[in-house]
Amino acid sequence: MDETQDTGMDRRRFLTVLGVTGAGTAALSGCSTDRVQKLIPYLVQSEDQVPGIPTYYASTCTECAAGCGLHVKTREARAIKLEGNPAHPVNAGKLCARGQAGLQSLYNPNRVRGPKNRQADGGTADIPWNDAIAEFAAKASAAGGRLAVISGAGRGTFSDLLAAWTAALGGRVVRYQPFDHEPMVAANRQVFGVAGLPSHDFASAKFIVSFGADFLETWLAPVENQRGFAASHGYHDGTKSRHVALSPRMSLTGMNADEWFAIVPGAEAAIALSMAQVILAERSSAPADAVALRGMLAAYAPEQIAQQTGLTADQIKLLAREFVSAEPSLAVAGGIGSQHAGAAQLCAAVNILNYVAGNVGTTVRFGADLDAGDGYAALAALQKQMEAGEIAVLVVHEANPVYALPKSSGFAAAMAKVPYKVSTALVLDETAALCDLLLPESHGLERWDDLRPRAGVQSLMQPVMEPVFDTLPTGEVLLRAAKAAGGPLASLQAASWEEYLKARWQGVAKARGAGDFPTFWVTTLAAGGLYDAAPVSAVKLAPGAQSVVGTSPAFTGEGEFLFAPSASSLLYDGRGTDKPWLLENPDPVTKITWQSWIEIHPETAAEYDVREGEILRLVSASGSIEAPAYLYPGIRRDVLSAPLGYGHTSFGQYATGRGANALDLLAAPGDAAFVPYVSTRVRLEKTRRYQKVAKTEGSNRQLGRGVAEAMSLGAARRGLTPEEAHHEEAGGGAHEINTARELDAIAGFAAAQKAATLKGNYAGDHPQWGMTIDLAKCTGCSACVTACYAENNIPTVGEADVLRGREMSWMRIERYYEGGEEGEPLETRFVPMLCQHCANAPCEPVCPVYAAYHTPDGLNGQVYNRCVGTRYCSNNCPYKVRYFNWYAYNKKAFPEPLNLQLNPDVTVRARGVMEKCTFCVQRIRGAQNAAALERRGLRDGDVTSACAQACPSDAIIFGDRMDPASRVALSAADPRGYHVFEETNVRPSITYLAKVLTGAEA
Amino acid sequence: MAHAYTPAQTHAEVTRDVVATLGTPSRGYVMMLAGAVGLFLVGLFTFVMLLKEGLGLAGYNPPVMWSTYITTFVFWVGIGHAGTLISAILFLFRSQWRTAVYRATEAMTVFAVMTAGLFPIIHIGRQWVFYWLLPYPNQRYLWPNFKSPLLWDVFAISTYLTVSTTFLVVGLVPDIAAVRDQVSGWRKKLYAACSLGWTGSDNQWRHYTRGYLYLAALATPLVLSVHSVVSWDFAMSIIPGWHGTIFAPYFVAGAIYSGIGMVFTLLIPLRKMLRVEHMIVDYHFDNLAKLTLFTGSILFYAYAMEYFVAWYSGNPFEQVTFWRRAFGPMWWAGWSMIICNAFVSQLLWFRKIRTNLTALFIISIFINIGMWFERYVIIVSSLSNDYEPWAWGQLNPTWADWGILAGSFGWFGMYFLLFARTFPIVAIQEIKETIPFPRKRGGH
Amino acid sequence: MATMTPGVLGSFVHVDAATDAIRALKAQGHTDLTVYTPAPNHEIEEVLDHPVSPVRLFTLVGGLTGCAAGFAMTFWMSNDWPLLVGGKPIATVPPYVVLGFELMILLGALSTVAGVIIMSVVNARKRVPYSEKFSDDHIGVFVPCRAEQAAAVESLLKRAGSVEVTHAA
Amino acid sequence: MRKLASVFGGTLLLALAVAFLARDAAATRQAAPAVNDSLLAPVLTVSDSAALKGPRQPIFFRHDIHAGQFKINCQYCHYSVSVSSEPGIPSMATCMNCHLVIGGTDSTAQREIAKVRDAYNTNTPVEWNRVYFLARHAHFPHMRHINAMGPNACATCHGDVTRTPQVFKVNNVNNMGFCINCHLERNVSRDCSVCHY
Repeated sequence: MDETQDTGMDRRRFLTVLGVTGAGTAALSGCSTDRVQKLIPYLVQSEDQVPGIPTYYASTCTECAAGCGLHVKTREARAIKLEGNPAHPVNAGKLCARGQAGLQSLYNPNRVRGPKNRQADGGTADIPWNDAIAEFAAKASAAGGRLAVISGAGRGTFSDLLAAWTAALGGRVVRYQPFDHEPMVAANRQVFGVAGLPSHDFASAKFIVSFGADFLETWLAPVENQRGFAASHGYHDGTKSRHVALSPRMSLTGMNADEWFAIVPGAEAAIALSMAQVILAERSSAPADAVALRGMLAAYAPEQIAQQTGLTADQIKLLAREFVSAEPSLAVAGGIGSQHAGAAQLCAAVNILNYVAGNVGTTVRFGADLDAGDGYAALAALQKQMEAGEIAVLVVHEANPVYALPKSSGFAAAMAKVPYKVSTALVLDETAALCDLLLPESHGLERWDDLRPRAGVQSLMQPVMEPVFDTLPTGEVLLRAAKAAGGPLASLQAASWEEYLKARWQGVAKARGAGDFPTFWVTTLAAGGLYDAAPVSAVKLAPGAQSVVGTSPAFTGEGEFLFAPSASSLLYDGRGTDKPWLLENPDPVTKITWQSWIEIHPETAAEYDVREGEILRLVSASGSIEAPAYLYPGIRRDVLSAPLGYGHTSFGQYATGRGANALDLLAAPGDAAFVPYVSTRVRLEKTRRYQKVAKTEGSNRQLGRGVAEAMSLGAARRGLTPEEAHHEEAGGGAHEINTARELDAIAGFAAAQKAATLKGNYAGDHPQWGMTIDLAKCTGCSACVTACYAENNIPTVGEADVLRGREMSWMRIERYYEGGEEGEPLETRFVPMLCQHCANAPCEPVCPVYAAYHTPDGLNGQVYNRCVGTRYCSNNCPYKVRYFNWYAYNKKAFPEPLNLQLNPDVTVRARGVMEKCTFCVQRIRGAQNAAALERRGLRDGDVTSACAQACPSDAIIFGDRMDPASRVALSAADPRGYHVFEETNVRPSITYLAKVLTGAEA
Repeated sequence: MAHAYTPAQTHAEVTRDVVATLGTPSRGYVMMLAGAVGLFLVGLFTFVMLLKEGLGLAGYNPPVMWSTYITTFVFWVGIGHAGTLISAILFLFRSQWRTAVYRATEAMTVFAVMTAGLFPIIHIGRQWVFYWLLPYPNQRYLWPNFKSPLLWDVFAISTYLTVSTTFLVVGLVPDIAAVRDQVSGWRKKLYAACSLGWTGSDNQWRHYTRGYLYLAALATPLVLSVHSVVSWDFAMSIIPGWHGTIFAPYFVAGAIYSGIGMVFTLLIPLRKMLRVEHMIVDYHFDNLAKLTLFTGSILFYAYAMEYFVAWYSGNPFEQVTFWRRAFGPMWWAGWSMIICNAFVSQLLWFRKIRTNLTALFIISIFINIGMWFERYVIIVSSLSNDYEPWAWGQLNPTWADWGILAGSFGWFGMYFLLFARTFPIVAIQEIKETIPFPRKRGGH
Repeated sequence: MATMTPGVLGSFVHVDAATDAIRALKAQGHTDLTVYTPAPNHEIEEVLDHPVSPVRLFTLVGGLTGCAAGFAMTFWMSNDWPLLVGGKPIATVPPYVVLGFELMILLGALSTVAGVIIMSVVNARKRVPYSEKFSDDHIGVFVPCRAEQAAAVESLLKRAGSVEVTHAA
Repeated sequence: MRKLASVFGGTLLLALAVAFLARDAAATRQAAPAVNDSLLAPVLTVSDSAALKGPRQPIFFRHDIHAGQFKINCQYCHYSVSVSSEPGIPSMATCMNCHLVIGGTDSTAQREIAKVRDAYNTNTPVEWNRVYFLARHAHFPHMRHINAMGPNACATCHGDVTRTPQVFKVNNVNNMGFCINCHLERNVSRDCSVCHY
């Protein structure tokens, strides 16, 4: 790659050889450690880079449209860990699994490494930036009015520049996001006459009803939703909110519901209107203008519509009464799981329901104006123009329509009609593969930018390191093209994209009356942006509210099953499929890795004699897909589902050809306002072929072993322990103690054992690290799993080794089912399982070389360079949380430049060595070193593990159990606390807090 | 005993017959040796691949972290125990019938334990630092963990290998001297060197007999303790199905049972090949079979006791483990273990079977298949359904597992056949001891 | 070559003949006899009446040293770098009994073998005549005596029934 | 008989004692830090560096002149040793702080300093050969040791640099016994997870 920076030296490449960095890259080498190494100093000492000490930069996550705030931890000028920015209103310090995996899009080995253009022979060739920009400027200005840009960028300075730039040339911009919530936007315009998306306050809602909206996975801002949901739905001071999910398939959000109703697909709107009708009929508290809807709603009385919805009339009435009596409540709709032809009407119905129950303004706040694209209709219109040949130059920026739209929509063919196509994609995806000029954009962590995800939030992005490859921010490309082309673009002059951004922010500073700009700029950058309170605007019913129709849509095609694709919470719309972390992180619902699947109800599978792993073919009018079957009790018997995001044809080595693309089954959206994902019926065919499913699930039933405990709300209110609650449920008789000897045994045994095992605590003056995990708050989203991978250099082992159960994730989320047979409602419990750091650890006495031993501060130490690899410790661990390096996974898992992400504080394990969760001992030692320099002891909160820091539900609390005032000590004293496998007397340091159940009666 | 057996040979005939076994190898012997070396090379290739690629080649499926390598390790240590039992414990009991078979079984012990000794190196993740298991002084001030059963294993196996080798060599010295005096040329020089200048003088016999007695006295507790220590590899854990107090006697009985099975498998063809049918006769096999019946019945009791204890203990983890061992995904291994070990051994109640050598040979094959499966079932089925239901998983072995197993048989067979050809497989001086010297005044 | 010990070597086929010869020789004061037998023989031992072999002391010393070494090694090494495992005390007797036992057996056996070798070598006479037949089926009796007594000894052996007598100069 | 038993027992104890003593000798004693006030560094030429121990560097940088004769404090160049686990390597600008002006007294010094200036002016930093390389499975927090043992404790492990013309490996930092000895003497924790994580 040629050098364009004037310093003549690529600072980051040489920084890594400062003799310091790359500490994590060279693995634990076997024999000699005295290889000749070079120490290459700076030319000029940089102020913000001290070798060995991390530097944190505030930035913004670009993995989805929510725009969460980031704190990027860098060591020796390379980003190694992403964490949430505590000051940011959207995610308040938390980050989902996709956000954590942003590093793997930054360091992805499949990234386009420099500008390329199409050669005569059809191949692509590298060209220098200057020529690329000259060619781009010439073509764009020549196209003039026949220029079109498809941009997925969020609202911000770049989008404004792009709009101005394109307008200057007379072209048009279509802002397009695959999951763009078009039905909600249309519904808000129809019912309230307000365009835009409201913000939802899950924290204060006491009763939440979701009509197929998977708000914990891909709906609007999942981290913000999950923070609120965990705060209200998690058991706190004697109460918890209730959540009812109504959808044909139980998504991860459905699993976190207290009740899930497998309703008839498409019947959600009718149920919402029927609930509104019951509320209007029985209560008078509705707003004045809502009363006018009584006429329209009369047709949706529960008795009339109940039979076509899968619910009984009483159930609808019960739901309605509880919805209106719980002040405030919240109904949400518009998720991918229920995006069928009638989705706009469904969202309108839910708007009416919220309005009638008085939630609009309390839990549903308009005025937040969340960022949304122009919707599919605009893209369809552009497609028509492309097919008509009216477009001369098409620029595709941060979007992949060829993959994200069903093949039957013919977008690829439309692109073929455009003579000249430009793409700024980071990775050569399906759309970029068809383009003639590639101007690879710098990743969000390598460029200046800002985003306005919602009203009141202006979130800044700053380059935390030198660009990994020869890429430029697209803003820079536009400005240079403007300078090169001149003419109408002459007005868009700026020294550089950074200056342009600063100029715009000077305007913002002036508007806020900030004094001198430099200090304002530095303080805003450090805070990550400007955060003002989101304005709340009152809304009234618009006349359109009267014309809402609740009839269920007609599904095209014949076939006995309805096909309902599900959006994966890890792969989103398929942009996550090129990241090994997200592919190996088991899907939160099915626990399958690296493969796509077809969900089928066990009884339907029995009826069709389908075993798990048998490859099924689904055939619809528009196409067919093949994938292994996965028996899933959380789906209707007449519905089949498959995940979106798989079946890429060109998206790098990890994603290409992996799994089947669910969109192939869908018909062309035609002139619909949005892509109706749930729209086609399919025929099920067996292919007689079999493929073992790469899932990390052993048995999904806990066989009454008390791994995932739960208790009723009543029991929790009375302060019972899980054991007492079980005891009460199982007949409640007092346990009659027969003999005095039994009394002594119970009393004597426990005391004697406790004295014997106190040795784990040495003199008791050291900290004793411990953790509590609140199963009432854990939603099973697996953000902690990816955070652990990022912090501890855990290698991804690939599909073949996951098939043999050899995945290396130190923390796994166990998903146990309860009930679900013979009509009983299916209940799901999540248990994050990691090393329990037992005081009486069974893995320690069996290790022949003291590789596993107990540290004075209560950790179960695992010394990698002392481990010989007999693996007895893993056999003897009742929790099975010790993982073995069967191969040299560190060599396969970190190809250049993924190895730049390795954390230099954590040893990269070699082959033949056992590894396990260490309670992030490098963070503990780092904090102890820092505290020792300041001559003070550790305070509660100085140290937190990577998983506790990332958990959006704040379910994991880490700290020193010996400190009575610490958060972990207080929450460990919670009566709901229990230890897993208490009877083995291994005395784990992790206390789980039992989940609290609220059945229908609460 | 029914009848005291005295071999119908004179001293000279004994010497002549045993020296004859050391002559030029027959075609059958060479073929068997080639087969053994071939199997060994398969094992060697597999081990080199494990060293190069990693243990992942084998079929390990976490949570099953131990599979066929540990099974084969316990299998070979078990086979080693019958030899020392017959040569040491029966020596203390002055039993007559041990004299003809004890040298072959003692050699089998040494080579079996040599084979087993390889596995603490083969099965660990970092094979090249196995010496960390030994308490050698090092600059890091680090010592091994003596509380770990694996370390007891290292000491037990190395002690057992040393003592049984010493016991074999001490027993061999007089015989080598006898052979030295019968052969000539380069073989005489070889045997002269090996016989350490043994002349059979009264002074030497005086110390030799006492020394041999004490070695037998020391080897007796050793043979019972080594397989107990090997069983504590499992019994010291908290895994349901492993931590049972019955494990020590259960494993020792199983060891002797499988050891004598291997004795039958080796001796029945060997005596035909080395033409010593008249020295190792039905009387010996009858008594060996009785011993097999005895230990087989102990196994029968042990299996029943394991299931009873699991049921009676009311511990849900144990009950599920044993239920799945009999009816779970590994039911085939569980039942083949019980049939081969418990039921096949009951056939030996009938004298006709005990003295029918082909029947004994077939039964011995079943014995060793059953015993290999017993360790496989104990190890793999208990690990695959442990405490944590989420982490349950099934093992399916790969070529690397079977490669090392074949290699171990090759390694053992190669040494045993070489030994049978170079050193007297039947103990000359012990048999002569049972034949009374001719008397001038007649009568015995 | 060093000189052979002077004396007479008789070879017997019958064990009672050999015992008669030995009894007679002892009666005449020849106590320093060397008797070769192909296998240990109870009657020969009785008539020679040698004291019990001291190998048992080697075994005792070896065994005790081994056991002491076993416990000393384990206790000292555990306390040299005390690491806590599984809430168990740093060094106690029960787990280390196994090692004490193993080293007791190991050193006991090795010292027994050393004892046999040492004792066989210590008072064995050098340069004593030997015949291949003594490891086959003959019993050999070697009587060290001066040249002049050789004839008397030879006649005594022949009378007792020796099948062959040779003289060592 | 008794004599033999005692001989036998004696040899056993002797073997144990030898093993015990051998271990202590393995940990070499540390060099005592000694800074002599009126220290004049010897005048050497580049070819002499071949004779000296330790790797030859692109520039024959003389610690004995800088640290010894001119008594420049270690932390002037190794700027982050008291705050971070990594000591830090001086940037070319740090060299130029003085060598912008100082050209060197004898011909060797002048030629070497010319290399420094040339490197700085052509923006190509000097690629020093690393002498001390700690294995990747161990973490050595420099700042804790400086914090505990004082700012000029460098000599403890790196030897008296003020008198070494060319840096060489005085102590093998990968010899764990060397670290453990020191921790034992100063009664500091030698828990494994303090250094190995």
